[in-house]
Amino acid sequence: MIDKRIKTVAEAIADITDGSVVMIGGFGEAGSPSELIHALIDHGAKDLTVINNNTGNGEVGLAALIGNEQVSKMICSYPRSSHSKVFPTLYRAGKIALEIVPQGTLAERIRAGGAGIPAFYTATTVDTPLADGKEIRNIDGRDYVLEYGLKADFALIKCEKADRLGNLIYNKTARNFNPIMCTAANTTIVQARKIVAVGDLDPEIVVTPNVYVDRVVEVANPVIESQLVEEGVCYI
Amino acid sequence: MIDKRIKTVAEAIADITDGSVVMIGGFGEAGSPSELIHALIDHGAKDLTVINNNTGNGEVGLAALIGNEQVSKMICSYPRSSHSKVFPTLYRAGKIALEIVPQGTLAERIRAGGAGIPAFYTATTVDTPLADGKEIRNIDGRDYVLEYGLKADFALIKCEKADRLGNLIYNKTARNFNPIMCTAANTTIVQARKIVAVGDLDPEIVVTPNVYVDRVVEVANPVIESQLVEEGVCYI
Amino acid sequence: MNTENSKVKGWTREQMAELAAMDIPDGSYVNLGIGIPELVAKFVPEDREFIYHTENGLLGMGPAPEPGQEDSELINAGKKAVTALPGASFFHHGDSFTMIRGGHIDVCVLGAMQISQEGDLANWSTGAPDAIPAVGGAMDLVAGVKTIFVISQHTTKNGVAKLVEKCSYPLTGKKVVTRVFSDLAIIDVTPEGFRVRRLAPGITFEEVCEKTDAPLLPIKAY
Amino acid sequence: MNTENSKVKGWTREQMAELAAMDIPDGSYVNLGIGIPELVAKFVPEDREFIYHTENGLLGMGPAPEPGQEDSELINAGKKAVTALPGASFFHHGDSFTMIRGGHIDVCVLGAMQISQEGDLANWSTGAPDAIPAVGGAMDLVAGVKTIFVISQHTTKNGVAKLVEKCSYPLTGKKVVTRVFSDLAIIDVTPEGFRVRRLAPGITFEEVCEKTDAPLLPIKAY
Repeated sequence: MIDKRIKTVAEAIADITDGSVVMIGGFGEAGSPSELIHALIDHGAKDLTVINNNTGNGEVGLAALIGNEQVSKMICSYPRSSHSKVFPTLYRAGKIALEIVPQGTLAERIRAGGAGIPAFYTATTVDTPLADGKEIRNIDGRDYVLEYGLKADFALIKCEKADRLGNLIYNKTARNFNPIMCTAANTTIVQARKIVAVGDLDPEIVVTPNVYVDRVVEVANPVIESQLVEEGVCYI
Repeated sequence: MIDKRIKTVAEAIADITDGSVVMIGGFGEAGSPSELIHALIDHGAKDLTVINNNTGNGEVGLAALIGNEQVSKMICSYPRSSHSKVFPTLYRAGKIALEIVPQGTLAERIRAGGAGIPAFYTATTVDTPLADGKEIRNIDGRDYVLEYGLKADFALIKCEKADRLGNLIYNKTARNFNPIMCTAANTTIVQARKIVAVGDLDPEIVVTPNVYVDRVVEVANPVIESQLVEEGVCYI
Repeated sequence: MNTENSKVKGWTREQMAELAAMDIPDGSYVNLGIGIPELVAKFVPEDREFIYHTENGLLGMGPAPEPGQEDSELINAGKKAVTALPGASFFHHGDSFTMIRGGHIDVCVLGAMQISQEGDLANWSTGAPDAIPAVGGAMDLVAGVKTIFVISQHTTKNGVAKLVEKCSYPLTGKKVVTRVFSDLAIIDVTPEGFRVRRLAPGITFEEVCEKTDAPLLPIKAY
Repeated sequence: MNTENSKVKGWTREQMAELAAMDIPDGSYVNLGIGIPELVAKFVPEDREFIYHTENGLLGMGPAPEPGQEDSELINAGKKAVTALPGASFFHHGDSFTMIRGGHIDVCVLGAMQISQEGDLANWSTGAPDAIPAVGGAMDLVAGVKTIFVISQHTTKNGVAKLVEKCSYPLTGKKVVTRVFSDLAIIDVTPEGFRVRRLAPGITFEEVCEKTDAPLLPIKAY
């Protein structure tokens, strides 16, 4: 019987090694797999390349992972942290590298990585400094820049409901980068608010088909990052 | 008030002109917008380029449109018709052109056309005759072929439920090419089995968001192509 | 809107937003940038319906919820709590930027640091050596959306012109802006350069010229 | 399966399918080509679970429905009526080929016109001038799926070898096939060329060599 359920977040992320490339779902706090990230802080893997739209909030979740100096490179579209000096401080000290990618190009590069598309052309960044050094091609009279697909060793994902096969559905705008990141990682690790029986998810409404998912762990009452930040919680 | 509802299939397709590029949803008979196609036969626009995975069945639907000599070029992956000599006869007589595209590349070219991606690389067709004359690029040690996005003037789509704004959901494997074709046409024309009130479709399960849809017409009891073929029905 | 009161000079943020809203056609799909552009949603003319897109995966975005009704998993691109209207849909980031990059969004209203007379926009970085670059979705929006409006104070807090011959800051996109709604005037980007379309109450053409670092064409007589 | 009856010679279509099924690891995501490959689904070993993908947008495909229960909107890539098992999901063609092209499907079992000793596959066209080309999803599958098995009669109806040094028909993909299940033998594609892995009952190595148009290595002794 195929059963992708794992008992604890610690077990779920145990094989992430130093130097891994890790995609982390979420847009701001929405859809951020905070418990998996905190488990990764406890675990301590270093020299990670992290792909996320932002750099976290306060001193919890992704911001705490960065603050704990486990991340050597961020690939993101908007690294300014809200209520946090974690990333700016490390960046200005030269302790973390940054690859800035426009949000839509970041999404498409992840989608391409998952879809077996090694590279594609887009008009985004043409005539801007972010296209410097990149191949430009004129197609039908318009200039486009060549961008490459992104893949990862691991993806850390948050969803609303999962089943033991790994089918997932999400909640509102907490969907964001999660479904595409599921497709682009060698090992996709999911925290679900609820694990339901196989057959409970209507095949018409599954957002992430189970082929993309390797591990599912139930986190029934995930923290809400903004509340932790307000309370001044610091995970590290 | 935004209201994309149209009363009849004839009105819905009335502005398709000679020479138009038309994407037609469906994989075999599943998801094929037969009533819109039959309206297009009644309407008579000629010299069409049609994009569909196949070339229709029997002498109804797409096969009838081809049989009526309204199509000058087919772009498809598998043009062999079931129970029909319509396409082969015209093709061998030199009366219809054929661009053969692997099914996955066809899907991705349509998706790219809708997503503002003018071109992308894929390993599909490398080292085969279908890559002849195409640009090959080696990326990270593997050869890939350059393929271009596909767009259309019109898309003819079949769905299960729609609302007046143009949100769509589909039925089982009748989904197939329909959602991506909705994104890739200047004018997307949809036949829905049922038009429901705005708000009746859960935002979490909408497959085609309304931004992609221009016109919706209710066809409550669509024909089942295979039954027509069995009954020997000929639309032209 | 009464902008003709003789005592006032210029437009408020709300008035700039309302003027932009009045120039958006009925039935448009609209994406609003962070800041003043967000106010546009408050001023939809009564006989029109717009559908709002936010790039983090929601079409059919509604206004902010009542206090206490916020949902941390229902936010906009500015990461503020929003609502979903009847007829809304949720989707992932790949699909969201299919809408933007694919040319399916009709109008985007953005803020600006500089706008050139050719319509170049700079709104993501001053290019200062210690600045941490942060671009978000702005470059995708200007590359993909059909019509780009800018709402912005006419000058910086220090009185430096934002409408310029050539942007000195790094570009967000080239030849993308079609109309600017400032506190002093509505200005079109035309093949001949900036042209005033309408002056704010109490503002003269000469005043606008003075605060603009590029040639300015007067209101066209029709 | 009893294949050791001394009176029988070779394997039936069902036996070829069963042998292929036995070589698919537990938990695999599997895509089955049209024809004999479809039979594989009937022979999943009792202690294993496979999840079937069909490229027209269904993961978790089940067996054909009872007669009278067919749904013209629930079909497989061969356009035959199928069912959806608990845990299934429907998706569009773009997403379906993300699974295939992106390397997410573990095993694909296909038919063949020719297989070369280097693993090249030809299964879509004879290249005859009057043939109407029709490729379907075969090229995407061989380019994207991790392991490609072939099930095929060892020769054509006219006795012409299908296992060859070099394919004369247009290729579907180069160096893609790893194992062939024919009615005469199971044959691996190795860096040294074709190697017999197992002979069908009543079949000798010499017989298989005779019906193969490429050098054949004998079963490896371990």
